[in-house]
Amino acid sequence: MSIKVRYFASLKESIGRSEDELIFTGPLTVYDVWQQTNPDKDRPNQVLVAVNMDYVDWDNLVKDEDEVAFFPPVTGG
Amino acid sequence: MSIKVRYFASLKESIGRSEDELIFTGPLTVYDVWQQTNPDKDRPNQVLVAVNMDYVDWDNLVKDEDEVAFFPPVTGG
Amino acid sequence: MAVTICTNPFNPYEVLQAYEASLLQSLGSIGATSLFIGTMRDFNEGDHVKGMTLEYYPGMTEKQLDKILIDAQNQWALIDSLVVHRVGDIFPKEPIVLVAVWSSHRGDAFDACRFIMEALKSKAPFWKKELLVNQQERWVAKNSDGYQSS
Amino acid sequence: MAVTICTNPFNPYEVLQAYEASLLQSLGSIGATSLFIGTMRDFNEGDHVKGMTLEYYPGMTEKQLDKILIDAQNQWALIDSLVVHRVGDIFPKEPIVLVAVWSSHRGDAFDACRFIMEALKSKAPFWKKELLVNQQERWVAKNSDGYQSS
Repeated sequence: MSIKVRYFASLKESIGRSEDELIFTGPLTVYDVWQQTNPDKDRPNQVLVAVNMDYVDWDNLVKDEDEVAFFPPVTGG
Repeated sequence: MSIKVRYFASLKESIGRSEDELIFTGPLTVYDVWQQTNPDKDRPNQVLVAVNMDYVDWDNLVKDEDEVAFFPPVTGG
Repeated sequence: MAVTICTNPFNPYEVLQAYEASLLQSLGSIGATSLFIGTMRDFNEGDHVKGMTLEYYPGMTEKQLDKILIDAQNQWALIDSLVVHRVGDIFPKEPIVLVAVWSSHRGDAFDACRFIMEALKSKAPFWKKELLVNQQERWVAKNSDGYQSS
Repeated sequence: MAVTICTNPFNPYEVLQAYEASLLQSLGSIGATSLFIGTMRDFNEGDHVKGMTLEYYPGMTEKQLDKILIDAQNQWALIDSLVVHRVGDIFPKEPIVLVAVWSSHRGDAFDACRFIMEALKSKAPFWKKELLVNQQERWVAKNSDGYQSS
């Protein structure tokens, strides 16, 4: 199974990438996605998560072809 | 001493006049003004009063050359 | 700060663009603009309304509106504010009132705009007489509370 | 109901006039229009700001804004609502966001407009990076609470 991981704004800059592709087997939470794509980095404070463009919690399960996004607090308007 | 009395909107229509000129001597409240200009009418409910274009209470004293206005609740906007 | 009473229809968006041209110097500090436009509906209290005549008290109306704007400027950190109000014969879909508030931060703009509108509704001497479709005329008795949802 | 993300400067008053032309059929039932315009200031957190880049998440941003408008339509009696938001490079005095709400009664319009603006500020994925006068760049860390006065 494969999921697309995206990073935005200051998080994208600090990670140094805007996207990852994660290939995995078995059940995986958003938090697992973070650990597998950023093994050297603790789960960051105040980072928001969306799966398929809807906000979710870090314990949300992901499935094949999901798009998972990590980003800092939003500052539009 | 002389004061100008004005009526607006539905009150003007029910009184049948838009203005009165009141000549008087001695101290006079807004309520006295109403009674002298409209001796046949009780003090109406919900009528607002202004003296020189500022809201006042019915027991406010008037003085020479004041403009006293009576009108119903406002309905602008 | 400006108060305008107009006897002819006005286009609020043209008024705003013209007024903002006069704010050019402070434009860089404006972060929030809160606007309210009140428009004449063709329906009120269960009846179709054909038109309306808005009476006012020349002199007092302007004086009270000025006071309301000064009150708002004293309560919130505002850069500028504006009220435009129609009087005379008005027809459905025409703007009746425009309230505009410019400030650095949105909380102030939202609060002040609503405050001005509610104060205008309860203190500015305007009176509406509606002309119904059946040719009957009636005075609007009282303004509703704008802090309530409908 | 419409959500627009634009990469070029927009004139909120022209946008509003064009959009209201599409509301012609319901115009007679509109009594209240509540509008908010957020504009870029040349000063933030004690520093002069020269410009700003607004990043967003294409697809998610529109999806979240749609949800916010639907939420508002479900909570208040609205006739229509609109959000326009800039992205890309923005300069001081340029509009960043326009929120517009049309309803029969002003309480609904005021409440919904502010709700939409606060929801946008906390949920719509946009991120501001400021360019300071000294050429330094910085990400804006967090939006303030718009229900507070400044």
